[in-house]
Amino acid sequence: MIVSQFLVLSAALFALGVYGLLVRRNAVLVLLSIELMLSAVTINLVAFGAFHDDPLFTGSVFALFVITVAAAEVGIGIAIVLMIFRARRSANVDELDLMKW
Amino acid sequence: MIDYHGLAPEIVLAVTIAAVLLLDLVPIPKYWTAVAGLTGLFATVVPILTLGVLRDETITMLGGSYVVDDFALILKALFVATGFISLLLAVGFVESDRYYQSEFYFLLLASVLGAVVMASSRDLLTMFIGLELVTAPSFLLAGWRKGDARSNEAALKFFLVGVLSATILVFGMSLVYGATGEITFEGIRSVVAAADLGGEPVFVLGLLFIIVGFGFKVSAVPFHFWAPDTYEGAPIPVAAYLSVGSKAAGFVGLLAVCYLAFPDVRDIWGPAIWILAAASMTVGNLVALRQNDVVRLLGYSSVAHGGFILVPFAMAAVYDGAGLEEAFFATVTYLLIYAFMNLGAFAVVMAVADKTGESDVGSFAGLFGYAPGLATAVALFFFSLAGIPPLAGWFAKLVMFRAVLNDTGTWGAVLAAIAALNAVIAFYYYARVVKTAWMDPAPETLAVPEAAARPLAPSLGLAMGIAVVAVILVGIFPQLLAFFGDATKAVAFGF
Amino acid sequence: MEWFDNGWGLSLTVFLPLVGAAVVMALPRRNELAVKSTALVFASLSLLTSIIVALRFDYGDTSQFQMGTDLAWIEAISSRFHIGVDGISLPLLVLSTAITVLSVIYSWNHWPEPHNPKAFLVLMLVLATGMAGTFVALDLILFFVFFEVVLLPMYFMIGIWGDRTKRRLAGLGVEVEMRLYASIKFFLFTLFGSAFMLLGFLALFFKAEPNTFDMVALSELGRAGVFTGTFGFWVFAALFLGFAVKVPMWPFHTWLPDAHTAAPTVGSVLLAAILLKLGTYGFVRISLPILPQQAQDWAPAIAILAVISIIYGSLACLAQTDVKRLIAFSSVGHMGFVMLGIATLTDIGINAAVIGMVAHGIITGLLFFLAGSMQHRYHTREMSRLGGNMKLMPVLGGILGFTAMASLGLPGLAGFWGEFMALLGSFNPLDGLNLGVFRTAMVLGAVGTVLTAGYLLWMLQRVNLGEVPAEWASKEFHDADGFELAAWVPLVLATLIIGIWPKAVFGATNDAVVSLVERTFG
Amino acid sequence: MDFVDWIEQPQNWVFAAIAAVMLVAAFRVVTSKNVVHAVLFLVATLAGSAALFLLLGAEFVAWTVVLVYIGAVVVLFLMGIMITRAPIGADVELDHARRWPAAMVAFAVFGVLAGASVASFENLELVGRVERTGDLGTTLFDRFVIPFEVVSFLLLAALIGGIVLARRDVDVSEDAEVSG
Amino acid sequence: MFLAAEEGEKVELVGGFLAEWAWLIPVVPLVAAAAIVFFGKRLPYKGWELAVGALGFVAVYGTALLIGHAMTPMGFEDHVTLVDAGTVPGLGDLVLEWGWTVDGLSIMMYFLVGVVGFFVFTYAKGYMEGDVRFTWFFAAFTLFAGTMLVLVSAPNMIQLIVGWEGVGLSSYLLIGHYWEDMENVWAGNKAFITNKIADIGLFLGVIVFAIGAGSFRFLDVFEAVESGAISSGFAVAGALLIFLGAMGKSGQFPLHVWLPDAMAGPTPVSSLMHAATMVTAGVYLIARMFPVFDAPAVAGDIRWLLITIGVITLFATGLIALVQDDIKKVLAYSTLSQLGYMTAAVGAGAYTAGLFHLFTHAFFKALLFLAAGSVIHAVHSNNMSDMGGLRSAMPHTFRTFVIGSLALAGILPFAGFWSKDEILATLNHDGYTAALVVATAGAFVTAFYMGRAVFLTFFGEYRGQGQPHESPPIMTVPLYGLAAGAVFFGFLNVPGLYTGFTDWVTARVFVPQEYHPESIDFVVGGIGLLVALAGIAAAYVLFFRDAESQAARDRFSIPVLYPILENKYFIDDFYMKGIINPTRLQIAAAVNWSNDRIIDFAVNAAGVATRVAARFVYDILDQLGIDFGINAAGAVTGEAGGALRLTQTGKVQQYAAVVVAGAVLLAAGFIIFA
Repeated sequence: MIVSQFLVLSAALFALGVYGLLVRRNAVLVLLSIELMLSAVTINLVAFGAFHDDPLFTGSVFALFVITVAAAEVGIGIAIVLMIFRARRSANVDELDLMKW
Repeated sequence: MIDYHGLAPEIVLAVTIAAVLLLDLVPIPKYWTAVAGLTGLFATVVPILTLGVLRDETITMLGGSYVVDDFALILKALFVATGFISLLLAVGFVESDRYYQSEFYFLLLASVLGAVVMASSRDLLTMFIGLELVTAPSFLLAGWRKGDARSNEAALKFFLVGVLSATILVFGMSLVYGATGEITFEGIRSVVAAADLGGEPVFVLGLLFIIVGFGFKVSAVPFHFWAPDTYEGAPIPVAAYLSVGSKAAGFVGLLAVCYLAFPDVRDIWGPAIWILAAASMTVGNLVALRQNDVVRLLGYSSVAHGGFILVPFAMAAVYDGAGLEEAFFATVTYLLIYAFMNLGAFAVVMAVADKTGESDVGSFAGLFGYAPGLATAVALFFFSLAGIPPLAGWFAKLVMFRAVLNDTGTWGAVLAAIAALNAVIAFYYYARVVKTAWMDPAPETLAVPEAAARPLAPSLGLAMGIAVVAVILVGIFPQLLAFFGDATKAVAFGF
Repeated sequence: MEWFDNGWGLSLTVFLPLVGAAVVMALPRRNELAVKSTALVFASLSLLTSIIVALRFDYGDTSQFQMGTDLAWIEAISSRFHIGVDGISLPLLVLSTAITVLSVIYSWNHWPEPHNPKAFLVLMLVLATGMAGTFVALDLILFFVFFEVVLLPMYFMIGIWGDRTKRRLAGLGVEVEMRLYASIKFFLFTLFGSAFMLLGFLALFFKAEPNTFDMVALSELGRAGVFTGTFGFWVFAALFLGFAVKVPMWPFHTWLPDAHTAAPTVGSVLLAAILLKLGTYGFVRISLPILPQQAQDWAPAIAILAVISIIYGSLACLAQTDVKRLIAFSSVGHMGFVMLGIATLTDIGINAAVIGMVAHGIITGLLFFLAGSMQHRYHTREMSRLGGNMKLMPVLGGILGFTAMASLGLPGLAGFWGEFMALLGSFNPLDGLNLGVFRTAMVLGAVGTVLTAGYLLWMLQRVNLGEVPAEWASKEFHDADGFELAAWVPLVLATLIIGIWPKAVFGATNDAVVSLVERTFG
Repeated sequence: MDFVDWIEQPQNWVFAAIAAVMLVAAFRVVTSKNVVHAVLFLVATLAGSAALFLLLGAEFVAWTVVLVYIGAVVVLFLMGIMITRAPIGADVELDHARRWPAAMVAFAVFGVLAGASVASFENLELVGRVERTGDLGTTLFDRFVIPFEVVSFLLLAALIGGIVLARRDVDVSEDAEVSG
Repeated sequence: MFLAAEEGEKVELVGGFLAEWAWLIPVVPLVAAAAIVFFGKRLPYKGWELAVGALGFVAVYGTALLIGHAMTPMGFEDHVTLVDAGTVPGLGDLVLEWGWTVDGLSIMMYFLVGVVGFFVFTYAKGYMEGDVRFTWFFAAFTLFAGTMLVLVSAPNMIQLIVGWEGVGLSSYLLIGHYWEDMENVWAGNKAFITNKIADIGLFLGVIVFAIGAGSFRFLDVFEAVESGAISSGFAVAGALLIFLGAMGKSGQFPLHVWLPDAMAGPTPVSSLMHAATMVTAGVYLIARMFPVFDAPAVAGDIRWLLITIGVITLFATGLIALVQDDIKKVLAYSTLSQLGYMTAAVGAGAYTAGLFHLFTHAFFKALLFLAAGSVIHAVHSNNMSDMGGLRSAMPHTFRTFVIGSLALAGILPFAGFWSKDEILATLNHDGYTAALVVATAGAFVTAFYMGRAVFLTFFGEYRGQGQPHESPPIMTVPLYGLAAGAVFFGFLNVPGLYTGFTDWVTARVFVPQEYHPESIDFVVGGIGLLVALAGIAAAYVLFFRDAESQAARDRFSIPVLYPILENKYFIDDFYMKGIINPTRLQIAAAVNWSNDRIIDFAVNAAGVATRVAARFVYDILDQLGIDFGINAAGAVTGEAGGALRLTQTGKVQQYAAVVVAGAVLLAAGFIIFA
């Protein structure tokens, strides 16, 4: 195995996440895309951890933290989406443009 | 391995947070939770002071991941002070309606804790987690006015862009880790120096992604879009905190990473920051000219100030030694001064909004007539933001110019000229607010006697008072703050 | 009195008004008498200390900075609280404190609308600190701070109490109230200049070895030729921008007519009498000694601009219909003479500049007082509606006539020396400067004196003389009252005294200027 | 090492298979017309990543992904979808019309990231090893104890704040006035 | 016989008690003027007593000085620093100081100003009786005399300038005394501005000499010119510039235009202005600086100019006097004409002759004006067409006016004959034949217009309103006083007989090198006298014999010349329409326009442009740019139809797009360049 194969995969996931982030209208789907990007990060981290044969397992630890943070973010995100849905009966992010001027 | 004296500020703050949550369970008026929070923040200053006075040398923990030095302490103090004033601002807001109270204070304090942690972080992971702790509660705080569509929208925009930036940041961190095999700044720095990674694409990519990630936090153009929308929609105290505390946290991260981890590749990040600085100043100021909502105006103004704060970094590529120290000093000093004047500005906006029920520029009209003290405060803070002596802002601008002119080359001069022009442009929109407050007649729709009679919330008054004293005192004796900025130079020492 | 000479005297002069401002702020707004007398007391104390400074000043050694101190201020950027006066700054310092006192006296019963003496006086006192401070500062940063401090009060004075007429302006699609337009224009212009001036200061700081903001030390380095070449050019350009806007020199002058016209009376007086001097003083105190080589390179250009200012200002005066605007434009011309004197880089020229500054301060200040009082009575400044003022108000009219004569440079009155000696200096500028340019400037400047006489006589003709227009014939006018006279008579006397005995100013300035020129360009 | 060498290694077959699944699943996550399908495709992607972690020897991380992501986060997503009544089933309105610009941005991102990675790491070999969970735990609570504690605050904040925001409280939601 | 040294030598002359206290001469009137302003109204005679007292003092002091000087020549031509006004650094002794000069020239002027002034002031009491600003008039009038004395007493050029401009100021005040009428104000302005224009020359000339000599003192300047310290070129330039100044004050062509208009002031003002103060200042200045004008290095280059200007002035203005109806204007133009004589004289190097004419002219011109004032006082009109036949009604005035006229016309033995003769003789002697011819012709013109004035005023029938009557004694007595001077002062300098005047005025530290006639030039004098008589005769023929139809007769002569003269050669029109009005109206307006419309436009436009830029950045870049970019991209990819819709899509994803794109672009850029 070489490092690059993981990196290219992660790059692809990240890029797909970007795509989803940009095209999805539903807020939940946007969140999904972000999760994709974060999973790309974890792949990176674990792969690098293995590559460096780090005695502190930094890569893995970092990945764990990223996963945790991602979970927290999802929680927050869903809460915000719910709140918006209550007010607007819609969870489409592109309808949010009250503030622009 | 763990130095509890060194960790004392964080511990006190953590205890405070717990206390706030627990107090919520006790059947007493909710504002006691705020009092507890304020007391806790105040108490946090004690260990910071003792650390500042008693500590002989830099405390290093966890293999260099966590460090207590002058830089860390001063910024911790700044964060605590920012938190204190923001909390004071928030009391009035939270009390004004049936908002969740203790939760609000809890989140605010948690965010402050994140910033305090960031100040000491010396590795990528701790920095990332600290940053997340700063940011995540503020996503929630931005949406605190649940019934208000603008607040909701602010929260969602802030959240989405924030998470995206965090992702980019952590992706960059992963790449840097991959390229160096280290996450402590010390380690990264030695690897970078030894292996000459300046030409390694992955490393450069990681470095720039990290800068972009922090660029979002400091709302540097073009990563600034969220800021005005969020400030406008979020409750004003939250906007105040975001524009100061959260932004300062971003700068701390940027400073620490750039100076401690990547000093040897400053020819890469220096120019990048040059671009960000120039763009932020120009766009922020130009756009602010067009704003009618004062909070939004302050949002763009904070973008522009972010640019000004970045200016000293921009010349890092060509500096070494003294020049970098100057830049570091300038940035920290600017941050400290900016914190007070911007919080003050938000405080007066709140006060005016309390009186008139609105926050657009026009609502300031006639203020001089019915609330001359408040009008004076408006003038003090907005002109301080504009950098007019003898208000504190001038010194911030001065050290900024000073840092960038340390090198007499063309790029420095060009950036300085851009900054100078921007300082002039900025004056226009600040002056517009002051002009409205002082020179325009009160709008006919405003019931002047009632507005005049409406009292100022004591907490708001206290916050404003602190800021007024700071702005004037520091304006006349800048050494008061410059001393702190000076002390931080040591961080940049040695290259 | 040891303590007094060690900086306390000057510090008191500078900061007493600020203390006064704080005290006034603490007083209740309704108690106008307390407010007014407190302000007057502090302004007078400041004047008193400045007079004591002048009395204790050692006139045998005017080229040295005296009565000063050098204390730590902002160590972090090695800026120090370094103050002191020499023969050049002393007259200007006394002028500024005196004008402040007179302004307070004049204001006693002449409050511009909206009526708010407290705020007005607070601003005036803050302004006084800024003005006096600029003249004593010997540290570039300190200078900059004081230089800027004057902006805020003046901005508010113009903006709050200024002219409320609406006007459609070239380039702006909308009608704006003059006070708002003028105040922001004034501020932006000055800020624009001073932003670059600050960059210049910083560049000097870093070029100096060791790094310093100290004017004295920088002057020595400047003499030693440290600041030369392209660096010097750009620094001089930056400083030039800062000072030329303030002076103001053509073509940076357009803020002036608007600001002076729109400002309330006292604001115009302070603007004309003191604020403009900050720019010229900056040239003499900072640009010339620190950048001697660039000063010589730029001198012909400055002379040309100065002459353009003279001619242009005078011609513009001839086209005015508004008394205040006419006086305002006259400042452009008069300050042109001051700049011409400075541009010669000779001791004659610079002496002329200093006495020109003092004289212009006194005379134009007085003119604005008078214009303000007339507006107070007629509620118009349109000259076409005025006339026969001499008949309605002989005292006021008489003083106006006197002052106009002083302003047109009548020999024997204060205004003469600055003009004449500026011309004298430009006949023989510093060795190496282009004689043709300066002698042409001299001739054109002399032509300017004719135009000056022209517009002032024309102003007198339309305002003071002729039959009383029907509009006013049936109205009762009260001639100058006690407060007005108390404010004006000292200025009239000063005009006469300096006119007859210019040594009152030269006695202080001469040695200082000679040594400046000798050390810098000798 | 050329492609032939690479493909001869058995792990790489596994990798290729997992990667293919992941890419397809990830693509479907961002393109699926059905919201629920999108979430399920995310599950597939994440499962793939867990498998990759196993391949890399990071057992603990792998199981964490399974537990946290697939167990908790996905449920959260599904709940969110239910509550917000996101249109389940085919829905053309789910995406913006500006797919192509977004795709271009995504391609650029991919190009830069992948290009940089390949340029830097070319074909450096990975050392396969197994991370013992015990060792991992030790460093986690020793070296990384501060971030660990901090992250607990983060989770607490997300929890409390999330509840506050997501809660339905009639009184407050009526209040739409602009107050400062 | 009093000369202490030969001509051209420098002499050490001493002062004495009188000279040492002579600073009182300028100071007393100035103090009196100030006192009149502040206390005049409370005094029994409303300040007049102070004024006339001050002038009386000057007259007495001047006479005493003159007598003393006649006995022992005084040469106090030195700085006695009264008030050290400060130094002008860098040029050696370039000191600003006030002092006074007591030498022949200045003593003559003190005497002149004092005596003539005393008579005029006395007269003015009667003339101004009942004027609204009686006190103010005397304040300004005293200031007028005082500033003239400052000028005369000046030992340095700065003090000279002070006095010079002071005279200008006082004349402005006095000419515009009746400022309710705009005509008068204009006249005052005109006088001031014209003089100010000339002052450019004076200022610059002073600058040239002061810089050259390193001193403002006349003596140092003379020294420097003599020693060549001031190069010949500079000296010539300086002299020309000074002469330009003198031309203004002394009303030399073409700067003479202000003087006739200055008649707008009360008659006593005209009288004093034309006799002793103001207009004589120019001639006095040239005389004071005679050592410069006459220096070998200078004289050759500028004499022709002075003579030419003088001659043109004397003839051209004399011709205008022919056609004036206003009696004061006749006298005003005659003054110009006589000033031309003086200028030509000093220009030709006839220092004494020029001054002598100044001296005698002062008496008879003052007399003429006062007498004319007396007439005007009686008939309430300035116009001779409203007069006539006043001989019997105003006998004193008639007698004295005729004396003055004869003196002015240069009829033997009145003063004017002797002084004019000296000028003609000098021109003749020095070979300025053309000038001599014109000057002689000028004598004819002079006699002609004075004859005309006398005949039209005092002979024939009265054509005015009301019943004219003689003026009160306070006005007529001064007339006789001045008439005495007009009769007798010619004998102060009769070549070959008694040349006291020459001795007085040449008693200076720098003794002027000049020619003055040893004896009467009978040929020139005779011709001059004949020509003058012819002029009177012509006037008699034209205006006396048929006085009734003179109005028609006024249009007697040459059709082309008459309108030209009546319009004063169109010079005034040219100044007004060609210079003043364009400057005042078009040019000033253009400058103002450029200020408001160009510079201010630029300034405002810069402001607006900033805001437009802001709008652009905000609306386009900040708010729409992303959409725009995406729309453009959309259009490119064939989705133009959706483009409009796109602008309404959610902003937050645009933000995200920018974040990502920014990050990637930044990264890519640096990777490529790093």
